[in-house]
Amino acid sequence: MQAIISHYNYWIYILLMMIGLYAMLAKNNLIKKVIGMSIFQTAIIVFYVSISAKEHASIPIIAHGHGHGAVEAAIDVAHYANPLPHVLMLTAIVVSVGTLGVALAICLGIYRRYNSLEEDEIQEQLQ
Amino acid sequence: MTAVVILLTLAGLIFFSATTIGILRFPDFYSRMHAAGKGDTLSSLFMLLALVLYNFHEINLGNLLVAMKILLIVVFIFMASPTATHAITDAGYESGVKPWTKKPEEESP
Amino acid sequence: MIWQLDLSVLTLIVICAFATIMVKDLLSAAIIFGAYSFLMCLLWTEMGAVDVAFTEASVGAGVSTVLFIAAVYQTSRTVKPRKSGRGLAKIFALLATLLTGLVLLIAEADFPGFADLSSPASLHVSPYYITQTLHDTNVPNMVTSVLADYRGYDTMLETVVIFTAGLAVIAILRRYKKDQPFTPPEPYILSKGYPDTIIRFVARQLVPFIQLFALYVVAHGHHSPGGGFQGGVILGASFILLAISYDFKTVLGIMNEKWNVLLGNLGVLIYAGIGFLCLGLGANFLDYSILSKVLPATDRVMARSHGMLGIEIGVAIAVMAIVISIYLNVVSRGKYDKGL
Amino acid sequence: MDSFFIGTGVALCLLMLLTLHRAIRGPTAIDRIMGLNVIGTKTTILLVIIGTIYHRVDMFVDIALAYALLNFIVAIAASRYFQHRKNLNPKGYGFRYRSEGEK
Repeated sequence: MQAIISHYNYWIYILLMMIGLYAMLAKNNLIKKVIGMSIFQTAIIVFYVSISAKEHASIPIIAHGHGHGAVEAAIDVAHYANPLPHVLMLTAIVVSVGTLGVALAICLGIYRRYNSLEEDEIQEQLQ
Repeated sequence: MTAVVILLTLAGLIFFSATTIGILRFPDFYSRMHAAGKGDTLSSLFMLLALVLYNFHEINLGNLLVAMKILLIVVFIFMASPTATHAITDAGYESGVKPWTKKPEEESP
Repeated sequence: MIWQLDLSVLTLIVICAFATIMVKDLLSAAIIFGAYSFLMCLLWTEMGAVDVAFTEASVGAGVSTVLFIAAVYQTSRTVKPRKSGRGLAKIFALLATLLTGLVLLIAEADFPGFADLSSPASLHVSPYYITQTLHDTNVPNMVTSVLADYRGYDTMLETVVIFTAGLAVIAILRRYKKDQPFTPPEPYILSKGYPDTIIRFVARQLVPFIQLFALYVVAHGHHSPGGGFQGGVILGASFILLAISYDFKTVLGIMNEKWNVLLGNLGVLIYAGIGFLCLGLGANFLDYSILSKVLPATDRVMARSHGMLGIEIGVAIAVMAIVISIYLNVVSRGKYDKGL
Repeated sequence: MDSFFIGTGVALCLLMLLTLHRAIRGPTAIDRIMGLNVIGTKTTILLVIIGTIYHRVDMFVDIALAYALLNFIVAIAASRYFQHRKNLNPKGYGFRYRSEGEK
């Protein structure tokens, strides 16, 4: 029981990942596939960010750290969330905008050539 | 002070509930839009005022800055939300959504 | 983390994800995906990842949903059902998804619990970042200091990735016509088809505030959430707002294609140039503490802080140019004639 | 006072769920845009509330400000879409495929 309660965030991330994967595999429309890819990306980001969370921890910005020669008081590690996954995921989100742009550009190129976004119609025209 | 904060928050929640009921229950697009546009703006004003009062423990520069920023949020919501409402309603009108009447059968296109 | 809010937001997120996949109208799917992005931002704020939430806020509200709407505008909005005889593919996809989920579910039992203080991820390198960032760099926001200083190589190559994505969009979509005389915009004449004075007026009032706020976000990223990526995306979103509410040509008059690519280059070059400046002064690549030799009245600690500000400015310029370039290409299908 | 704000946040999430019903099921696409707009306003307020619960509201208020500034871009973009392509399809097709004869 304890295992279930303390792991619910992983369950949600697996669920989101399954939704995204199903959309990428089964959907016929290419833009739907792109949306599935975005959901897959956010599932991975949920996983990383939930790893970085700590019980009763604050945000990873040092309080009263303003100004030069700031307080050199001892900083409790348990007081601040883990900043490293935040950094990795922050850049991942901005890169996801880049990949979204490229994916949509490929969709528009396909539409210009085959006049359709449906997977099976494109395959019929290819044969 | 605490009582004022709680009162303002509850007022905001009540107006938000009214907005939600309006969005769910009104019969056509225009009346739903009216509920969303008006109730949302007013209740966000109440909620943000309550948060300004709660965060203003003592007068110093940091608290003043935070209060200024929250009031700026109010200003921008008051500018942006009616514009969005106008744009959406205009889109509905342009694409020919008909207003709801009591006898929908009498309408002919 | 606040577990009450956590549970409610997670429920909403799963509902939104299901609806996005199931809805048959592409424009509606894009809009529900916008709501999904709002809820994601809430989730990350509530888990304490403010910088991630800020990035998601600027990206989700300003750029990605608009990109989806632009793509739907340029293609078709309807989804056709799969031809008969292909139901097997659906069953296969469902099986593969369930299998993957099962494998992940089995592996998940070995993971540390949610918000566990002694999870392995927060034991090895992150305590150094948390305790030493003020001492080393005088920057209270650890995310900024890790992003721009401790892991500077990583961020530089991420910027290069974004720049490459912008170039790829141009390479895939752009179509040049031979005789395309560029007419400069006349912003105060209401052109046909855009009769909406109210939206123009409000956009004209709000765009300077948005850009000023973006500059504040870039400059104040050391002390509060924000930084180059977020500020760049917000700057790009302000130009997108201008392109939507005014004319496509207005934005082209301010930022044409040549300027976009040049600014994208310039941002990456600022980043790498600061690195090479450090190298030339006799330290390692991107070791900003050596910059105290050239910057007046700074010691080695403050030099690292100033070096971070320099590269944040480079990142912001590159991201802004690339976001504008991607939007302009997608919304006009590479022809640069008229937009949304 | 913290628990009061947590309660307020959960209540706002509940209202958001009801609004999400309109945003997901809503008969036409513009109903969905309206739902999105309302959800955006609630998100702005919830961000400030979460900051208050963390007692670090000066760090969270910037994100809410970004939402207040950028929230209406999507609505304007969608309204532009409908000015160019007037196929609103008032009957609406939410979770089923459009049949052949239907406009």
